[in-house]
Amino acid sequence: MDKQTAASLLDTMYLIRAFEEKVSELYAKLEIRGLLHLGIGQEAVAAAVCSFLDRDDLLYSSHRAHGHCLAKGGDPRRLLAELAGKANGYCGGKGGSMHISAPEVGFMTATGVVGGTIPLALGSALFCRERRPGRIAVVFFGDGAMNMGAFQESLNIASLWKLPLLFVCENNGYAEFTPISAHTLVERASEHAAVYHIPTVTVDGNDLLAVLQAVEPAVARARSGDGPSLVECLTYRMRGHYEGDPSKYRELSELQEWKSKDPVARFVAWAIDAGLLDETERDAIEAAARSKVEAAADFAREGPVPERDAVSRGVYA
Amino acid sequence: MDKQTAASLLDTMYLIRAFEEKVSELYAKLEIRGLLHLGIGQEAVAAAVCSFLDRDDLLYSSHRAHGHCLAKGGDPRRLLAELAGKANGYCGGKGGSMHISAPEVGFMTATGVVGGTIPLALGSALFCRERRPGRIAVVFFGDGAMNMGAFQESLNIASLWKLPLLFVCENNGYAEFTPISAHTLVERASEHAAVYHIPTVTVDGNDLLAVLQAVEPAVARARSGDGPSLVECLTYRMRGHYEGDPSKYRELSELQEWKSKDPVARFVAWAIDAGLLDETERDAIEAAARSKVEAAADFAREGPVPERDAVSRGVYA
Amino acid sequence: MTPAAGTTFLQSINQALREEMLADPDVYVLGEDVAVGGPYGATRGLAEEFGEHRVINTPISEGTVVGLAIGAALQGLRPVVEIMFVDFITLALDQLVNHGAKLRYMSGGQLKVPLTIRTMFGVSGGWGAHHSQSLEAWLAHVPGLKVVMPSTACEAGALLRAAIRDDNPVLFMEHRGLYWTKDDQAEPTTIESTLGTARVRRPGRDVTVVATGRMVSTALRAAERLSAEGVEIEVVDPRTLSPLDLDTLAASVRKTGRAVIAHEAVVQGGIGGELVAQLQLAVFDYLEAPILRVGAPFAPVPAGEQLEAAFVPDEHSIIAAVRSCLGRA
Amino acid sequence: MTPAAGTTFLQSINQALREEMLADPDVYVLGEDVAVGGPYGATRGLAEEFGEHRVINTPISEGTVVGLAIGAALQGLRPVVEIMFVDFITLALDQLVNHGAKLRYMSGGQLKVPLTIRTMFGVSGGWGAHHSQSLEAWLAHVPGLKVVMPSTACEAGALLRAAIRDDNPVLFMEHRGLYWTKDDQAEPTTIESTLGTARVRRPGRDVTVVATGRMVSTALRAAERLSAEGVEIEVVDPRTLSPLDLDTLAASVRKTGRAVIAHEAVVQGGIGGELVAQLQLAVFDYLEAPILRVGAPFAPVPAGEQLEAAFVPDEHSIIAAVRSCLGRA
Ligand SMILES: Cc1ncc(C[n+]2csc(CCOP(=O)(O)OP(=O)(O)O)c2C)c(N)n1
Ligand SMILES: Cc1ncc(C[n+]2csc(CCOP(=O)(O)OP(=O)(O)O)c2C)c(N)n1
Ligand SMILES: [Mg+2]
Ligand SMILES: [Mg+2]
Repeated sequence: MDKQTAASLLDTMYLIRAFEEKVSELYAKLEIRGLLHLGIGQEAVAAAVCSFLDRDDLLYSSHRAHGHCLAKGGDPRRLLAELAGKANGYCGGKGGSMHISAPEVGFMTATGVVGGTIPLALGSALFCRERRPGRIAVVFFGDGAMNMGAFQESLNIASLWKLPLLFVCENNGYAEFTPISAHTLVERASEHAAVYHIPTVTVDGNDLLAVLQAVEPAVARARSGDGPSLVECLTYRMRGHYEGDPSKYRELSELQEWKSKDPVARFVAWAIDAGLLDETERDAIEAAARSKVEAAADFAREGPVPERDAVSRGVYA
Repeated sequence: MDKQTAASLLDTMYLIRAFEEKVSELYAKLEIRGLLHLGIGQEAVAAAVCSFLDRDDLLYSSHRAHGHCLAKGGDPRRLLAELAGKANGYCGGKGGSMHISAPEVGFMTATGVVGGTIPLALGSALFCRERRPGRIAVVFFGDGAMNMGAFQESLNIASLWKLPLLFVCENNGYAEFTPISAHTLVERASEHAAVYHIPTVTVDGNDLLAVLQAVEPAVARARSGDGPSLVECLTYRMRGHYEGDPSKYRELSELQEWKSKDPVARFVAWAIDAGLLDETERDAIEAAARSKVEAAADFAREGPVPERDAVSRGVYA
Repeated sequence: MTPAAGTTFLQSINQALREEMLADPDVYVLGEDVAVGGPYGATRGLAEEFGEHRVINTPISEGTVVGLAIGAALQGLRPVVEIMFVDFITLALDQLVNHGAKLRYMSGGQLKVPLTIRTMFGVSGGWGAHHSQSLEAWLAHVPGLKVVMPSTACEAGALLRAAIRDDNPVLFMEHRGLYWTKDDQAEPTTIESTLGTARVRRPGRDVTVVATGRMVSTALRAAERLSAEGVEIEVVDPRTLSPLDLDTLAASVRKTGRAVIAHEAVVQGGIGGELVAQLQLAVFDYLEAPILRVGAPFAPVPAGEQLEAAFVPDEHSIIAAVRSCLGRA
Repeated sequence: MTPAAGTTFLQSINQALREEMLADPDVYVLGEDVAVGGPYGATRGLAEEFGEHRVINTPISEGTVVGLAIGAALQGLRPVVEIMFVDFITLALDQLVNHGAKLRYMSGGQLKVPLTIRTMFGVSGGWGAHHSQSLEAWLAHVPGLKVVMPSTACEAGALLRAAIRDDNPVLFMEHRGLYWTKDDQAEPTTIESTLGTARVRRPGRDVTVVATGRMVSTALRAAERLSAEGVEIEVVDPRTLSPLDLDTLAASVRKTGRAVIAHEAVVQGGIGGELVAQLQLAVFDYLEAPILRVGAPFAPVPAGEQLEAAFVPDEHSIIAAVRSCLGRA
């Protein structure tokens, strides 16, 4: 890895972290409402996966979508404005946190339905195969989606049709308030992929380098028309399931343990150690991220409220 | 195996064969209408599986249901009357071929929706676990149902909750007009079951003995509360997908090959060889089956037509 | 048991579940996170009291879980399944509609399906297009299902108990926006009298307003304001959308000669159309004006605060419709 | 191209698919067995002509296949998906309703979904409760979807071509009972004029009969008989149920003063209620009798021949309603 790459990856992670912290703050201040799922603690997955993607690769996300959108190149200003329901948000205030769409940077859509975007990603991958060889589709989903029939149906079709598609499972061990062990005996998405002859690997999702290493060949395989892969990233969400969730179902010790595996801090430590980064650079990157997010907050705050009659416009093309 | 068991198994197979041949004949004569899926060629699966079941074990079927119903002890007269839409049919003429229900013999329901009964069987198995330890539920489905999400979701829950359930896949290589290879790279239901740690085996479904051998431990396991199993039976339907289907998508040679593996003839040959049966006995069993079916045809023919206003009665309990 | 004054809608649901579980060992509760109380505590305490055998956390597999509950009901259990939001019932309609609703009829009366599905619906809090729909009209179109939509805390419990005791599959729809509301006074409601019967919530002579779910309280607010200007509306809550108590609705419109139907679902294709069709047939000669409908515009539910507010009909929408019905602009 | 006289409904569908595939390389056909022509030949010859890349057999995974088609449409392909029977759309409603129908709005206009879903519906041949439903009312309740239901061979082709060219998700419903019917004469139909416009199939002065799908020909048969006794009904076919051409319907009822709505779906919760609600509002002052509805009883579709015949409304049902509307018993 070169210095520039390291800086760019860190930039993405800090941007997501700073963005989510700001969202949490604005939610507490009632400047944003809605059902918000933060990905603090899971930044390495988004940053690593998207570092291999171009603008015209097509990305689908889950309900925990902010980080994916930013990593794909989404504008934090328009994203935050969308969360605030403003007319200058990506969706003009109609979508909100779970329904962000930024197709101009290849971020197709998030979803409020667990597993809901997996089939959609197949279709975009079919399009790539037919019309844009070399382009690929990517879909993020949580461990909770593993037990949705749509996931299995999608693995089957993706493998059968050799679609240029990357499945990324963010396995954070919980679906809402319930640990994965209460949902299935098959605690790894990669076990499912393997049945369908889909190349797959489970990695430490808080280790940016491990994710990079897993994703690189998977993306290459999809680009060269050899079919889908699945990368499963074991990670943890540091905040509640949604903002406001007191997380009583988790032990404090568990949280502490994962705090020590913070993906951002770990990468920083590694990069400094490897001579790719120094403290000053780190500080500068973090500061830049925070100031981007402040600008985004101003943009969102000052953004115009949608016109009332926009409510019934734009239903049909 | 003793003589009586052999006779009883053959009795079931002949009854199904004779019944289905009669259905085909009555359909051609326009005495029966509807969408009919015959299981000629697949009799060994129904006969073997049901030979381990008691009346109060709970059976669910697919769209290809006649044989399952008869093997479970269903009355051929009421079954045929149902196909003929008569008031003395099992469902008073409301159900028809794809919606037979004979709960008095533990045959819960068939379905017109591929895979549709798999989740239902889970619920009956849950009931058995909670209220009737030792009783089990069984569900038959085709290879086409393997790619329905409901199948995967059901495997997951059945294994997680250790339900007393037997999955029986009748893998006849085709879903309608399409060979299984066009639907999936995973051509064996047993591969799916294995992921969920469900004991499973794939056997020659036209070999009654092989099916018996596979089903026996699976039923025992379910009865003793150790959880579900899946038995996959490779078989072949000798007639079209539905009555009237000219089956242009299959080579004649393929049909010929499978004809030589006829499960009834094979069992007869084996049983005679093993000294469990002689030609006279065989003839008597077949003749008895045919005469039962003739009686059923008379019963159905003479059965009363439902009253017109029954159409809107019986929607609610 | 009538809930005490001060009981919230949510507590009333919780109590009803507990009482039915106490009364009948065949009542089982299934759903995502139900063993820890669900997202708002509707099932709180049940796992502790009745054990995780009867209060069962399920994986996120809505279709199969509903099918499983149907299968259990066929054998005589009385499952109460929670589908967290009615938006996700889209994943379970094969099981619910093709199997649950039809098995009694298809089997010629041999089977029955005593199943209750509890589900949240309706707009609140900016949750957007996947957590805010009102899909009752779909289910009211399905023979074999019943559809219940309570509007007060006391009735929520009574109706839920009636649903659980009913021998048919019942979709029980809880508006999230009502969860923390309380009734002004404890209303004695018997379980028996609720399912399939409408209730006149406020008598009036000028216009009948048939309102469902949270729109009942909206209509009552509209009634207060209208009363101040001398217009007395009669507010009727059908409570059960299928079967529908047409008699009570028709009696009201026969008296007033005018009607407005108010629901939160989008107007086009909503249950309001069915009500209009049945009412105009029943009371044609009494109608002095066309029956009006108040509901959401034909659009998905937007997330932003102002758009959401513009989407949901409020008392002004009802007042406007009542005035228009009376020929006053 | 207007199909030649003698073309069946099914052939017209097949030709329309072929023509659109010829005209636009982005049109793809997906579904179970479509590469071998589907169960009745609606897609016959297409795989041979356009290749299996564009005429794609899918596994039996309705939900995922519809989602996949939506994803492809988002990128600009124009998928035409076959869901063999509308009964199985129950498996795909999360994708179709929560995603396909909403993505344009939720994205604030950034996305569009030019998707067509072809599906069989309706009662015929004793296929029973899982292969005979009429679920159009559900889909007409969904903002973002269009719902089309052709009634003649020529129009089937024209409407399908219009649906494929439309930039929105369209549910295109084909009554199996019409597949082998032919039009009396070739009807020149332009593609452009069809979607969103109703058509007066037979002029009349006494009662307007709004009929959909196969009920249009049933209504025309009723018209012949009624005409013999001096009653002239006007038969209007909405063709598109969402959006609805209220103007044409209302103009007819303004003229006749009386209306009957006839569809094959069960009456309760059917699209008829929506039509009644819109019509009584639009033409209240012209109505001389309540608007009546003709449809199936509130029951699943029975399989047996006599029960099935009792279930489906026929010309006698329409004649009885027309007479009742005219005050003649
Ligand atoms: C189909 C569906 N069922 C239930 C829900 C409610 N719900 C929202 S998030 C969630 C858990 C998702 O867990 P996972 O997929 O692991 O994602 P995570 O929240 O851990 O990122 C559930 C059950 C939903 N949104 N969609
Ligand atoms: C959900 C659903 N999709 C499509 C169909 C149409 N269909 C009926 S049978 C069938 C093939 C079933 O194949 P399989 O499960 O292998 O059973 P088999 O007919 O071979 O016994 C299909 C696609 C259906 N009935 N249900
Ligand atoms: Mg998770
Ligand atoms: Mg098969």
